[in-house]
Order: sequence, then C-alpha cells, then structure tokens
Amino acid sequence: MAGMNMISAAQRFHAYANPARFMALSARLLMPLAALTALLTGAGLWFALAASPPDYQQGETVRIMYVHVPSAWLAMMGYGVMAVASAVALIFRHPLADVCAKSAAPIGAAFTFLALLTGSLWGAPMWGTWWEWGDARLVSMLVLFFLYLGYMALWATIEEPVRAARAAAVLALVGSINLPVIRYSVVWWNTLHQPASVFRMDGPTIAPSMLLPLGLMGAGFTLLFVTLLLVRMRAEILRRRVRNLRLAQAGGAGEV
Amino acid sequence: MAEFFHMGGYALFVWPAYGAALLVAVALIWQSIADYRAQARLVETLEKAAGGRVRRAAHRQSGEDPS
Amino acid sequence: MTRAFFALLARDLRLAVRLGGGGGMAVFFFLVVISLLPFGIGPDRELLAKVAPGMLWVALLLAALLTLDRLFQADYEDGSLDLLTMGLLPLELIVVAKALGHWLTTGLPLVVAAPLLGLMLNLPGEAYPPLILAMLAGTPALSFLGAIGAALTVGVRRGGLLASLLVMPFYVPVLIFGVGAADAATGGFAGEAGRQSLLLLGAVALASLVLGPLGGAAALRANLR
Amino acid sequence: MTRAFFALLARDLRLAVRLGGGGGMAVFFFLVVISLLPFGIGPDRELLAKVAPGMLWVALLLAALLTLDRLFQADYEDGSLDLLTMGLLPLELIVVAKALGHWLTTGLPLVVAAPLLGLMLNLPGEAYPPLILAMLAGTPALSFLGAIGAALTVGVRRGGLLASLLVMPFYVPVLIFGVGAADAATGGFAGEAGRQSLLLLGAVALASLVLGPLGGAAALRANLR
Amino acid sequence: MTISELSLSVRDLACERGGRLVFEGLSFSLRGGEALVLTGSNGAGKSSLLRQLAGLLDVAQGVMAFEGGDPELSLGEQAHYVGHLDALKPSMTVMETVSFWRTYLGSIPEGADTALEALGLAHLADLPAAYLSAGQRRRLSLARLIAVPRPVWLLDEPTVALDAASVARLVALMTSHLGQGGMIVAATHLDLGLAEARQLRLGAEALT
Amino acid sequence: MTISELSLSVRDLACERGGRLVFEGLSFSLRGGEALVLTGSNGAGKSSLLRQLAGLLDVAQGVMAFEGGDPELSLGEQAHYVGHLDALKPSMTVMETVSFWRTYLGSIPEGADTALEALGLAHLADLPAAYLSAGQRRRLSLARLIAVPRPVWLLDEPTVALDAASVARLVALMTSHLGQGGMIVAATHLDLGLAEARQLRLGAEALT
Ligand code: HEM
Ligand SMILES: Nc1ncnc2c1ncn2[C@@H]1O[C@H](COP(=O)(O)OP(=O)(O)OP(=O)(O)O)[C@@H](O)[C@H]1O
Ligand SMILES: Nc1ncnc2c1ncn2[C@@H]1O[C@H](COP(=O)(O)OP(=O)(O)OP(=O)(O)O)[C@@H](O)[C@H]1O
Ligand SMILES: [Mg+2]
Ligand SMILES: [Mg+2]
Repeated sequence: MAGMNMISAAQRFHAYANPARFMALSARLLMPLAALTALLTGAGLWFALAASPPDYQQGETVRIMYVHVPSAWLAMMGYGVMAVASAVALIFRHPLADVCAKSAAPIGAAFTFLALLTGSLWGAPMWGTWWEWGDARLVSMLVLFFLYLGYMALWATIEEPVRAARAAAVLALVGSINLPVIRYSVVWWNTLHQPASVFRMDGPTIAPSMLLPLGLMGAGFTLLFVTLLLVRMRAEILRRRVRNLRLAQAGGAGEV
Repeated sequence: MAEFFHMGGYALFVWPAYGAALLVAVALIWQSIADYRAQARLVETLEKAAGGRVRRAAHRQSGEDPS
Repeated sequence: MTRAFFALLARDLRLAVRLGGGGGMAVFFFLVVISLLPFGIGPDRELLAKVAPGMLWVALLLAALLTLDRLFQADYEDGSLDLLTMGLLPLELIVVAKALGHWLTTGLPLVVAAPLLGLMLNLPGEAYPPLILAMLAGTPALSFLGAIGAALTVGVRRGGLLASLLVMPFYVPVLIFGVGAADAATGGFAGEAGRQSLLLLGAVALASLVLGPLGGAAALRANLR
Repeated sequence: MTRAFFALLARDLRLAVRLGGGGGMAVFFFLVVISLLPFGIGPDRELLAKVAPGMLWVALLLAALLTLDRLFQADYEDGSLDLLTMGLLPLELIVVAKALGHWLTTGLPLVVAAPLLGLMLNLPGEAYPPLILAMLAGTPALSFLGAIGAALTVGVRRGGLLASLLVMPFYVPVLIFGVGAADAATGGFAGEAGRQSLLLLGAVALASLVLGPLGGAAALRANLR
Repeated sequence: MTISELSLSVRDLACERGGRLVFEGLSFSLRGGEALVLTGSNGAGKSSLLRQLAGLLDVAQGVMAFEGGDPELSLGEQAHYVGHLDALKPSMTVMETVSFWRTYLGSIPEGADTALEALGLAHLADLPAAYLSAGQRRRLSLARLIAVPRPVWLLDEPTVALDAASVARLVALMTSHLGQGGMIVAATHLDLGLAEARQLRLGAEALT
Repeated sequence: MTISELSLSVRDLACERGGRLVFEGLSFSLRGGEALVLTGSNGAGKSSLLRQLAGLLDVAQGVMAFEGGDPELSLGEQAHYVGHLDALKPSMTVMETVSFWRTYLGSIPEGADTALEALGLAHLADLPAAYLSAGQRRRLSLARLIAVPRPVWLLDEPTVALDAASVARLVALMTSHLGQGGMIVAATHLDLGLAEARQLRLGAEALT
C-alpha cells in the first residue's frame, strides 16, 4: 500500500504549486524579464561587436565566441533543467515539473543547434575545417542535439500526456550521462577544441576585455532562456486546459 | 563602417554566426508567443461554448482552482 | 524466481526461432547489408579494407536496431506484458530476460558470422581477434541499451522507428570504441590504443548492463499504467 | 473510384503524421544514420567525401526498408485490410495509394533533407544536382518495389525483417545507378556516364511503377485468403 | 439503396482451414428480408463461413450464387462484414473513422452523423478511437452498417461487448434493414431476439 | 492454495483515463467466497476498475486494502486478470501456452493437462494458438485460472465468444473457486447465473 501514501503525499504537494498560482506569478514576471533580457543582450552585443578588441591570435573571429560560448552553455543548461525537472516529475509527481521539462526542450535544442552552427563557423577559419568527426566535444554535442530531438519526438508520439511525461522523463534522465561527457571531453580526450577557460576551479584565464561582453551575452542568453521557458510553460498549461475542455465536451467527464 | 562590416576579412564567418543567432532567437520567440496566443484563444472559445458545469470539471482536472 | 526467469527466456528464444526471427534472419540481414555497401562505395579493394571494421560495426548496429521492436511490443499488443508484470519476477529481471533473449538471437549469431563477412570485405588477418573481442563486449550493450528505447516506446503503435531514434545516441560510444578497438589493430599501432578502446568498450558494456534493466523497468512502469 | 483512392491516400498521410511516424521521423533517422557512419569509418575527410554518395544512398535505402512494414502490416493486423479489399477500388490501386503515401512520407522528405546531409559528409558542390535528380527518380522506386515485399510478408507476424530481405535484391539496381549518377559528377567525368546512369535509373523507376502495383496486388491476393 | 428481390443460395459448401476440413456439404438459401442466424459450438466454423461469404476466405468446394444485386459486383463488394477484429485506428477520431469509410466505400462523407447517432456515438465524435471502451469500439465498427448502405450484412457475434441498450438498438437496426429488403447472416451464441430469423446450426457433431 | 479469510475493501476509489474522470467515490468490500459482478453501460468503467485492482492502471485517488493473502505480495501478484486481450502467441501450441504460464507464475509445469481438461481443450493440446477459433482462444486464456491457483480472479467479460456449454463449464469453475474461499470480481453484460453474487452497477448516470 506504499503506492497509496505516495499519491496522497503527491496531492498535498500539488496544493503548494498549482498551475493557477504559476500563471498568476509568471504573468507578473514576464514583462520585467523581457525588458532585462533586451537590455543585457543589447549591451552585450555592443561590447561584442564594437567595443571590444580583436584577439591577438584569432583576430576578429573571436567575436564569434560571444554567441558560441553562451549558446553552448545554454545548450547544456537547458538539458540540465530538463533532467532536474524530469527527476522532480518522476519522484514528486509535481504537475509543473513535466510542463517545465517539456517546455525547456525546444529552447535547449535551438541553443544546441546554434552552438553547433557557430562552432562550425568558427572552426572553418580557425581549424580549417567545418566539422571534425574525431573530436569528442563536437561529437558529444551532436549527440546532445539528437537527445533533444528524440526527447521531443517521444513527447510528440505518445498521445496521453501523463504517460508521455513519465516516459520522456526516463529518457531525459538516462540521457543526462552525456552532460559530463561534453563538459569533460576536452579533459579526457585529446581534442581540437580548447579546454575550459571561464568556469574553472582556479578562476577564469580569459582577458577582462573579453570577459565583459562574454558575461553580458551569457546573462542575456540565460534570461532569454528563462523568459521563453515561462512563455512556453504558460502555453503548455493552456494546451492542457484546452485538451481537458475538449474531452469534457466529448462527454464522460460530465458527472463531476 | 565598412571596416566594421568587413571584420578583418572574416565577415563571411562572423556575420552568419550573428545572423543565425538572431534568426533562431526571433523564430523561437515568435513561435512561443504565437503558440501561447493560439492556446489562449482556444481556451476562450471553448470556455464560452461550454457551460459552467463542464468548465468546473476541466479546471478540476488540470489541477486548478475554479477562479 | 530463477525458474520464472528461465521460463521467460526459453519462451522468447522459442518464439524467435519459430517466427524465423532468430539468429538466421539477423545473420542474413547482416550479410545483405554488408554486400550492399560495396555497391555504394565501389569495388576498390583497398578502400573496402580500410572501411571494413567500421562497416561491420554499422551493420551490426542496424541489425540490432531493426529487431528492437521484438523486445516488448509484441507482448504489449497481445496483452502478455500485462500478465508478465503480474508475476513474481521483478520488472528489472523481466527486462534482463528480454534483453538477454534479444542478444542470444541477434548479437551472438552476428559475432559468430562476423569473421566470414570480414573476409568478404577484405579485412586483414590481424584485425580479427580484437574485432571479435570488441564485438563480444559490445553486442550485449546494444541489446541492453536497446531495451531502454524499446521500453520507452512500448504501446506507441509502430514505435519501431522511434525506438531506433531514441537509442542511437546511446549507441554512438559503443560504435566509436568498437571501431577503435578493431582499427587500432589494422592501423598497425596496435597495443596501447586498441587496448584502451577495448577497456572503454568493456566499461560501456558493464554500465549498460546496469542502466538497461533499471532504465527499461522505469520506462515500462511509466508506459504500462 | 478516384474519391476512394484519395480518401485512402489522405487517411494514410494523416495516420503517418499523427503517429509521428511521418516525414520528420524518416528524416531524423536518415540524419542519425549519416552521422553514425563517420564514426564507423573514422574522421578521414577525403575518404568521407569519396564514399559520401554511396553512404547517402545506403542510408536512404535503410530508411525506406525500416518503414516498409507500415505499408500493409498495421492494416492487416487490425482487420482494416479485409475491409479495404471489400470496397470498389481495385487491389492494384490500393497498392498504388499505399506506396504513394509511403513515398510522400519517407522518400520525399529524405530527398529534401539530402543536401544538408551531403554538407555534413563534405560532398563536393557539383555532385548535388545529379544526386538530387537521381534521388527524385530513385525514391519512388524504393517505395513501389518495397510494396511488393511488404505485400509478400503481410500476415507473417514480425515480417518486417523478412520483407527487408526480400526487397533488398530489387533495391540493388536502384543503388548502383543512383550512386553512379552522383559519382559520375564527383569523379569529374561528368556528362555521359552520369547521364546514362540517370537514364537507367529512370527506367528502373518507371518499371517499378508498373511492377509494384501488379506484383503487390498479386501477393496480397495470395496472402489474404 | 434500391434492392430488387435479393437471393443467395449456397450449395454443398466446404471449408478447409490449416489443412483441416471444418465443414462440408453445407447448403442453404436466403432471400431479401430474411435473416440467417448461425449457431454452433466453438470451432464449428461460423466465422469461417462468414469470411467465405465475404470473399475473404477461399471456398474449398461448392457454389455460392447471389442474385438481384449489382451483377458487376461480387457478393463481397455488396456486403458489409463485421468480424472479430474492429478495423479501428487508435489515432483517428470516431467521426474521422466513419467519414473515411463513407468516402472509401462510395458515399459522400457528409451525413456520417446519422450513423453515429444510430449507434449512440454522437457525443464521442471527436474522441480518438484509442480512448474508447470495448463496447464503444464495437459500436464504432457497427456504425459502418448505417454509414454506407449495402444490401447484405455479414455479422460475426455482433453483440459482443455491447450493453443491453446497445443490443436493443442493434436489433432495431437489423429489423429495419430486413424491412427494406436487406439480407443478414449473423453468427452468435446468444439469442438475438430477431423476430423471424432462420437458424443454421453448424457442425452439431464437431468436436467442441 | 490455503486461503485464510480473505477480504478486499475499496474506499473512495477514483479512476482517470486520458485526462477524464471515469468514476469517483467508488467503495465496496468483498470477503473470501464472495463474487462481485460489475455491470454498467459501455464506457462506465468496468474494465478500468478491474485493471486498477490488478495493478495495471494507476489509482487516481482512494484506497484499496487486501487482507488475508500473502502480506509480502501486492493484490495484482495474487490475482488472475483475464482481460479483453487474450495474451496468446500464435506460434505456441495450447499445451506450451499453459505450461509456460504455470512455470512463470510459480507452479511446476507438469499438471497442465488438468487445466486443459477443465476448459475442454485437451483434444487441441498440440494445435498452435493461431489455428483456434474465437471461443477456443478465450478458453485457452481462461485455462490460466485453473493452471495456477491464485485466490483472486479478475474477469473482464469472461463469457465473450464462449458457446453455451463452455459458459456452463466456466460458471461451474467459478462456483468451485468461491467454494474454496476464493474471490471473484467479474465484469459482464450478461447474467452469469452465479448462485450468490453481489452486484455493483457502475456509473448509472454516465453517458453511454
Ligand atoms: C561545431 C563545433 C563546436 C562545438 C560543438 C563546440 C562546443 C562547445 C561547448 C559545448 C562549449 C562549452 C564547454 C563548457 O562550458 O564546458 C564550448 C566552449 C567554447 N568553445 Fe566551442 N565548440 C565548437 C567549435 C569551437 C571553435 C572552432 C572554437 C575556437 C577556435 C571554439 C572555442 C570555444 C571556447 C573559447 C569556449 C569557451 C571555453 C570556456 O571558456 O569554458 N569552439 N564549445
Ligand atoms: N487461421 C486459421 N488457420 C487454421 N485453422 C483455423 C484458423 N482459424 C480457425 N481455424 C480452425 O477452423 C475451425 C473453425 O473456426 P471458426 O473460427 O470458423 O469457428 P467458429 O464457429 O467461429 O467458433 P467460435 O464460436 O469459437 O468463434 C476451428 O476448428 C479452428 O481451429
Ligand atoms: N486507453 C484509454 N485511454 C483513455 N481513455 C480510455 C481508455 N480506455 C478507456 N477509456 C475511457 O474510459 C472510460 C471507461 O472505459 P472502460 O473500458 O473501463 O469501460 P467499460 O465499462 O469496460 O465499457 P465496456 O462495457 O464497453 O467494456 C470510457 O469512457 C473510455 O472512453
Ligand atoms: Mg468465430
Ligand atoms: Mg470493458
């Protein structure tokens, strides 16, 4: 009968974070978030494109870094958010958790795509190749992209939201072993790609003139991620309400 | 200005990177908002079409307070 | 409990053989894929030898992928899976029995057939031992990781393709290390690199033996209610 | 009669899209296969470019093969096929509708996606036009020839693999001429050889448009009684 | 549906399945407005006979003659067959399913609602078939009978999974079909309660 | 099978399928030797309730308590569930099917014949399931009930496709199971004719 206790515990949990409260809260947050996103990204772009010096080695191509690196960070963070939300959804059956995981996927996939694309655009002048199959970081990043696509495909294919949520959560968790592989690929394998220079144990090793635009863009992208996540979660909650309304109209649920 | 767009000879790499980022961001933002609006419209029409009884049921089942 | 486990395994093997879906079919498929590839690449023997281990591995992967939907889908569709979960065997062990059955009817026969196909592809002699060792280590991983994908898509009608897609990212490491182990031997710089790939492959295989049943059982639980 | 034909086609397209088994899925599979292949062959870029058209075709074939069982098996298993044959539409046209639906949801999207994948495999620019032309001619042949294999194995439970095996020999000419058409362009000796391959491919495609419905209908008749 | 006087006569029919003879020497004849109820123990060959009539199973021996319908069409093309399998696609809605069969079997797609109403499915029209209960699925299969007019109905245990109200509804539909000159062959283990139905008991001597 | 006094009590059970509430506030209790017959129109939730009892469907709300059985096992692990699907493998023979379930569910494989005889399938023992008629398939599914002793039987329309003789046989088996202190929950649209069965009518107010 452990299952029974579980359910009532979960239901108690629902009371604290129900979708209605989320809708009210997120509605108030959206505008300020959007404004802040625009501000930070705008400033970041100014520094990235105009107010920062070219690299002494890489020349002007270094400017690609200001989109590439934040995209790569968010690609990974997106999956991280998805994985954590999935764990919460599986363990606590929190109704917002799987909405959050589902909504994070397309955003994360978009950033992954951007990281791959800008990386290729950077690689062409720097490494003399668009793509390198032998490089663990590039390959694990591509795998991440496939994981995102598979995750979204799974959601799209299973019709019942409850079932889809649980299956997708299992996939997200199993796939999360790829994250450390991406992060440490540069350490474990001998790669073309350079090792971490910002988030290191011993502090960043990057010039402050580059750190500023990178930081601004990173913050801007993160805020963009959060804002979009909120919008998509709201849309998802509405989608479920539409579904319930349709089903209720089809009859059956009439006897509530 | 021309020098700015020239990007030290790497314009072909730098601008597409920023262009793609812009494109992806705009597409994502546009799609998210359009989806939200579409769902909101649907909820409105469905709720108008349905009686109060059904609306209560739907709220109940999406775990919301009937507000 | 062990009796139930072996009863399930025996049933799956029997069904595979009866349906003609057993070893013979997998090997035949493998053979056809391998013989299609030269048409695609052209008859250049050097080129063929160079890409042979990779081709063998890719064909192996595809054969495994193609048969994934045999794992749970049939049992789900006719209601057997419901009854299997109502027995005393834990869901994790059900997944193990199924994955093991899958390996015995697809992976193992392919490993046995691989040398023959290497011959067709002009693979040099010294590449065989590491290739076969790598296959022995890698093919169970294909079945056990595959079980997760199959479990995730159980109940999704025509989920076969979807299962392949979900599983492919997980197959990538197996492929890389598997080819690495064989390539190292062919490329002459045997010893270290090859041994390392083999060890990594072993690690992946061991991890999959744990991850497969756990993930598979979790996915089944999610899908069957 | 034409109404019945289009009703069937529309239903199949709708089902393909709803199940997520439609175009998107096939393209995704194609993408994954293409990105697996380099792991197998290794990162040598010259080698990759050399084998790229062959790889593209082999992946195309596999994607088509993998989805063959969607053609008749599902309709057989749930009893729909019985009812479809009791309508006024001749069996041959039923096969045409099914094969056409298959092409629209797998072949066509793959042709559209192929250039992107060529890019990933480092395919030289001048190879694209002949490659795409060849694919446009070749993919319908894959669906229509595939229909014969699918019809032959309908009713055989888990006949998917068997159908693949039966169909493969028929796919070989498509593969050879298809690769020929693209290779001719890459190899520099464009013009004559390429055009000839393309013509032959066209002939194969036309033949399959006749053979597929006739053979498929005959096989269905044999299998359904 | 304008049905002239229909008549079906079956003489000396035999059926073989999996190499075994299921029945032989079966003869009966039926005219428009009449129903034939097939009974018999499990395995007697009721389903096999219905499939033979529908043209879905080879006739091992014997003759089937159908007259009064469209001479260009086979019996199967003028008959509805409702078998053990329900031919439903889980992802298609109730309405889509009926509309498809209407168009495919030769009527215009409009007017499918009357069929749904006749089977009491109207309120489920937008639900995918995957969400239906066993009896609702069965009713959806039966909706074909109304959606497309065909003179002959071949029904294999049509009342399976139906609740009492639905059985009554089905019997009413069958009666009205007979009243219009149609013909019904139905296999069943229960008493359908059709007013005037002829009985054919298969293989009384067969192993159960 | 030594059954002490069994008791099953269900309180305030709710069931949700595809986001819709099928029933709620359902309560009943049952003791060993008693049968509960579920009735109700199509879509009322009979099958859903049985799947919940078998542990095959999530319980949206409410409590199910089963006492008197093995305290280490869940209700599903002490119950037989015979649903709409028959769980047969076309290529396995009748005998192989029953033997497999005996071994898998925890008995020795020998002695499967008594189960076949109880359901009148002994003469079909070596036939692959693909060759069975609808009623024969159903009987093969039901053979599990006898092949492996389990105290609780959950039966979803068990008489579907059975001929009159087989129905009588099944009722006799059910009666004897109850006599041994077992428990039965069965959904049906027909009168099973069980001597003393309690009735539970689901969703009388539900749309059909
Ligand atoms: C398609 C190709 C590429 C992919 C998939 C890729 C992927 C990544 C990823 C995932 C990260 C985040 C790592 C972390 O935070 O742990 C990253 C960071 C970075 N990448 Fe790339 N990259 C690519 C090409 C390039 C190229 C060509 C360059 C420069 C020559 C480059 C320079 C950098 C730099 C400087 C960082 C920041 C490292 C740090 O400070 O932590 N990348 N890349
Ligand atoms: N696909 C098949 N292949 C071979 N034999 C079959 C097949 N289907 C049925 N049979 C056999 O044919 C005989 C008649 O089967 P049929 O299904 O016609 O019986 P039925 O009268 O409909 O029985 P029920 O009342 O159980 O539905 C049975 O003995 C059965 O074993
Ligand atoms: N897989 C499913 N997904 C979503 N909803 C379902 C599913 N199966 C059934 N339902 C819905 O749940 C309700 C109850 O179904 P259930 O199968 O329990 O009914 P039942 O009482 O067994 O009916 P019947 O007498 O027709 O078998 C129905 O309204 C049905 O539409
Ligand atoms: Mg029958
Ligand atoms: Mg039911």
